[in-house]
Amino acid sequence: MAEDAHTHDNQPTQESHAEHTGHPTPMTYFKVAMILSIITAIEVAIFYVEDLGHGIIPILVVLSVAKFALVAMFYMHLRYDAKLFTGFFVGGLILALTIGIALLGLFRFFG
Amino acid sequence: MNSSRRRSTRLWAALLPILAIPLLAACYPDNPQSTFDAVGPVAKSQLNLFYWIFWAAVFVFVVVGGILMWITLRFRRKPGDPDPAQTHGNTPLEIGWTIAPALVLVVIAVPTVLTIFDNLNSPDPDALTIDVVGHQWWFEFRYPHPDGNGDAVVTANELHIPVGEVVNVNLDSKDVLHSFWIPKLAGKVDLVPGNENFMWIQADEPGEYLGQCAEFCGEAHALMKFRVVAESRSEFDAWLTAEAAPAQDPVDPLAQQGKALFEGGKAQCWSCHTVAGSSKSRGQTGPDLTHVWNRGHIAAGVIENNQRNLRQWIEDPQSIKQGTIMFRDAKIYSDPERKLTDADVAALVAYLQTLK
Amino acid sequence: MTTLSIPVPSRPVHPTGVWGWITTIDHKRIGILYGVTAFIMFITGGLEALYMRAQLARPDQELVSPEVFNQLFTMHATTMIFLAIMPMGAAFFNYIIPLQIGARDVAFPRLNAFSYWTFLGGALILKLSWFFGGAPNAGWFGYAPITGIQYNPGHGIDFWAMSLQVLGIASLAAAFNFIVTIINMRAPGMSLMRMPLFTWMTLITSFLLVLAFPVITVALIELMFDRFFGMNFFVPAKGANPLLWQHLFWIFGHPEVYILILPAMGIVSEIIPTFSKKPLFGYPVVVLSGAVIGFMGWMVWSHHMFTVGLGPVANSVFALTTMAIAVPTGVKIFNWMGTMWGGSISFKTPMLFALGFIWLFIIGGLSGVMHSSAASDAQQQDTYFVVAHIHYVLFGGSIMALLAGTYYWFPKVTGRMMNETLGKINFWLVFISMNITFFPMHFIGLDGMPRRIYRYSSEYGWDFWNLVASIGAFALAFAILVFMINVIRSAMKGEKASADPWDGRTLEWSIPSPTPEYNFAQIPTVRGIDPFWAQKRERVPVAPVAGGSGEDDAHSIHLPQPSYWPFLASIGLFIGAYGLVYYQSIVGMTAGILGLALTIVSVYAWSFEPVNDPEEEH
Amino acid sequence: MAQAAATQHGEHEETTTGLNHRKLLMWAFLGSDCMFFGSLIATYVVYQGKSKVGPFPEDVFSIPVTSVSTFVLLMSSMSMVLAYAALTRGKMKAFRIWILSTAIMGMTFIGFQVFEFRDFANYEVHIDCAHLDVEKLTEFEKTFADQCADGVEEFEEQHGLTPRTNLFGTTFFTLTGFHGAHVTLGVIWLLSIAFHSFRGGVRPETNLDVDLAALYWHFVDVVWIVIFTVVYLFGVFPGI
Repeated sequence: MAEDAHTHDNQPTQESHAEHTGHPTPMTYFKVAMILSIITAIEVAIFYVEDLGHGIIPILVVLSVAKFALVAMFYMHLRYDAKLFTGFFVGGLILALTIGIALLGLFRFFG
Repeated sequence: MNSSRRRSTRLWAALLPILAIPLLAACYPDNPQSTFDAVGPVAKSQLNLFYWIFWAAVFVFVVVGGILMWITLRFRRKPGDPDPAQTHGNTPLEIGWTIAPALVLVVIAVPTVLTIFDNLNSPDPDALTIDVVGHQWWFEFRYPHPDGNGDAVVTANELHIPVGEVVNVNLDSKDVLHSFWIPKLAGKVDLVPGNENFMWIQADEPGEYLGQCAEFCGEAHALMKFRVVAESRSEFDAWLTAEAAPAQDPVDPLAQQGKALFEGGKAQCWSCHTVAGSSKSRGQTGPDLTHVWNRGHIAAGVIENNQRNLRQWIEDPQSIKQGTIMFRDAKIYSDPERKLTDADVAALVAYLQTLK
Repeated sequence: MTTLSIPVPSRPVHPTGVWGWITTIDHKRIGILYGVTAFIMFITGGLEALYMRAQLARPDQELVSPEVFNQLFTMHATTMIFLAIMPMGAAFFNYIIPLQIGARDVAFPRLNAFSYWTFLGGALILKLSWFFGGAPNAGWFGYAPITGIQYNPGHGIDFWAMSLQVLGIASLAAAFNFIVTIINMRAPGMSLMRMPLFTWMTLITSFLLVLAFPVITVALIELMFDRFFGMNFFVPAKGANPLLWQHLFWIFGHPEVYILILPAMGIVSEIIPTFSKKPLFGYPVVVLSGAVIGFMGWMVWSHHMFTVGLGPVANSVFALTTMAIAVPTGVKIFNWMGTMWGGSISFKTPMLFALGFIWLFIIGGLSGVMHSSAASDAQQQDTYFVVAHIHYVLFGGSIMALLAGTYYWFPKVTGRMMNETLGKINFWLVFISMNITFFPMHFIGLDGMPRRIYRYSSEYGWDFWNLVASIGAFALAFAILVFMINVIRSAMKGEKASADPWDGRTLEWSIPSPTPEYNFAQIPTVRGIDPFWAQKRERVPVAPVAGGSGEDDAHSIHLPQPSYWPFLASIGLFIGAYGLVYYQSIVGMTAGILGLALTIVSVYAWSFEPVNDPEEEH
Repeated sequence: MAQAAATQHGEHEETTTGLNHRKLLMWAFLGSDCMFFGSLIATYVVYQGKSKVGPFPEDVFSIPVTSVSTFVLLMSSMSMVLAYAALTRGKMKAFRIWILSTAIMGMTFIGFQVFEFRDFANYEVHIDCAHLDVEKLTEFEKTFADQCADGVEEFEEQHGLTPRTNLFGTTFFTLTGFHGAHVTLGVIWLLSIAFHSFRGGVRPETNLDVDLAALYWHFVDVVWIVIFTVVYLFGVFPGI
């Protein structure tokens, strides 16, 4: 492994691997961006519908989770990349979420 | 000391005599804060639960430790031993020793949960309810006025309760965290500023029970003590009536001089202490002194309440309780011009002795 | 090579002496630095403990003022947890993990050096507080609101918080490094389920670190913002709930105690098979139980808060989850016993310490189960009973295992054996005096003695057992002195060690003692658990693999080269954090800014520095 | 440290899992950062509605403004991913355009945040006594309504929201401030990559450097998705 060999021998293995598994095209990214914008618009619109009251909360949660998942799956390539990456990220995410909900419960319902 | 302990001791005595004796003999139920001498229902339920878990733990220790000891003796290497068989595991065995501890845990989990729910709700929500407020480093106790007029009867560091009755206790703190603990009556509950907590206590026998702050609360944490005096209902009622009365103006000239000093600009005791009946002494940061001479101890239960100790406490509180807020805040200790003379101290003590 | 032309001092080339240590990025040297530093910190924490035990030996003594006593117990706990046990674990991670997985270094050697120097900086920030501005005095748990500026106007808490932040950076960097190293740098054939147990426990510990430290980081940020900028996170008068601190602290703090004990369990899981000449009994179950312990560590944090008034439902839930942790812990103990069963047990010093670990950990575990019962714990919470429990698991557990590990791997590190006679004396002294010190604390706890009180009066009846505990503490100090003598004496003139003095089972015993700089002349291929044992007994050849340079000649192995930047980045963090404690003064603020600037510049330069300098000839 | 490592291909390119060391580290870091933001968000949520004095979220929030900045950040994620896609295909010019536009959108977002912070700090209660409709006032404004009794037509009072004002200010500024700090770091990172690319330092073969920056950037974006919903949209429902 010569020191100066790095310019050609390192990265692409993984990327070419990704290409084979149907790497998304810029068009995919653009479509995702459109969906994200539409969801955000819906969120803001729902926000101004006063009749929903607290019913707004589950709707907004679902919409935000959808946005979150779209960015993570497409822009962060989790859909195409190694499962281990998803494991690292989702592991932290689920733990943070669980603990957040547990804290909310402890403060609101038992506190 | 109580029947259930004797019962469980008899039960296990045949099985585990060797371990039981030294372990339990090392704890002294006679000690003033021993958890082994439970005198109230809460402490008793906690003690029974403790014994139950303790014997389960002793059982586990004897079994596991016995096997471990046997293994280490039996399988010692002897010269010329060949390599042992390279066994990698035994699934039924492993499943077995996963389930076994789980079963032991069920045995302690059920009474644990039952006791948690038993102890949390007061058996008598309408009974006497006392507010306990933690301060650095003393306890304030507030009783409902015997006349039912809404004013609280305020005292400090000496909690009187009627014997054999449920007493509900609301717990709050003025500054940092504290914890309210009378080992012989009940396990501790913390005093958390802004989060009112609740517990209930009951003393089954008359007497004086020692308590102590159990949550670290700063410099004088070690000396934040209090006493619970459990007395008959009539004694308690008489005590509460006396506490509810305002202080009498002193007649003795020295005490009158002391009162003037107490409420004057030099000593400024009034700015922190309340003496009910006095128009000036309405301070809230220090203990209420309306009936201070009736209390058995001063300085949050650290020293006996007598003339000599009172004198020392006023002259040099640091020598009794390092870190006390009175020493930090009162100008008589920091401003040389306002330092009290011996005569001043004598007058103040004389005044405090009239507050009964 | 690099397109950026910042004026970089020429990188260190084959530095020797002190510079060699400062610029080193060799995992073995970093491991030694961690170990030595942590042991020095252990001594300072021990002296703090001795001072407290002297004060408590008799009732109503006045050897120390209450204020100093509060600083002593705060510093003792913070030191032992963050500056002694955790970095001792890191010392073993650093030295042993690459050897056990058949690697030549860790994944990020310079990040590794950065971790060590940052740890040292954090340690100095904490320890120097004794001399500059007063040590922290609110306990290692620092419960709000006593840490607030209103109740604690001095700089002690600032030093404590800053130090923990810096130590957090060090721990996170190290944990990321070990996660990547263990996942990505295993020798060919070493699947996850063929990894040695110590490597497994290190991996789980690293995940716990990575997930737990951000929580304490946030809690400390909130505390510092309260103190520095007058924010309201923990100010009850503004509606804040002081329990938030306790929750955040223990969400971190409970995984943290597993961070302290899992490496210990890993060490014991290496030693017991070696000295029983048997493979670990039920390897997959032991791995799984470690993972379950790590996972369940997140579900029990409120058992530290049984008396704060969470209500019966929360208390019951946390009591049950806590009890459940006893199952995987018990499983580990049974599997160790299963390993010894039918074995050929040799009672060399490492094995004695490992057995001592099991005995003491059983006691600590059982008293832990007692605490899990929320109702009866109301009597034990914040008493000496808890002090006894944590010392049985942290001293009887972690420290015993770390001592075992030191005796076990010492020949690999130094090439010399530790003295066996002194070792046995050392073990019995530690074991006996440890029990004399900590067992009586169970009694005085149940007799109603609260923790963290600087004095007690005779009427409470705690005199006798306190005196016994104090005598035990001084005996324990003597036992540690014997250990030090043994280490120094053995390092200088101990018997020369062979490559495989214990008839070991894992890869680190397949290479010479002391470890050569490149670790493995040939990267081995692994065909099962205990690969070295298999190689020795079954004559399975360890096929050389085209790893690393692909050449068999050790002299042509290219190792990562020393660097100044990790050291400078850490120095910057140290100066910056120290300065920020005094942010209100011009000097402090300037130091803070300059320090952080030095860190940023160093990291930037570091990122443009190649691992191997092309100019360098080998 | 990022593009840095372009040169730092290290000796273990053949890793056990086939995954790159640095990318593995980045994902472990993002998992860890989830806990960081999780703790900050949890703090915000448990204190929601617990402030003793105003102003409260419904007084200061302007959903239309924040929606715009949210949109900008979402779009920056798109341009980031397009930059990366361009790089892997060797389209250097497109790459530079997209990465610069990402950085610019990031700066725009920060600009919005600075504007918002200043706006909150200068918040004034404005009561139009002449057309007073108590029902439409926020809880905080209602506490001023009785000042109309003196026959004043309208009045304004400065009640700026700062981190010291109340729990809302403390938790809001800390949470969004740390998010803003993450964005700022990301912008600096992207600009260094852009700068580096103009000097020929970024090539399709070293796209990992850009990949890592992109992962970080998208993460900052998803954190904002959560903050926008939990802090802003739920902000008007105290006591959730």
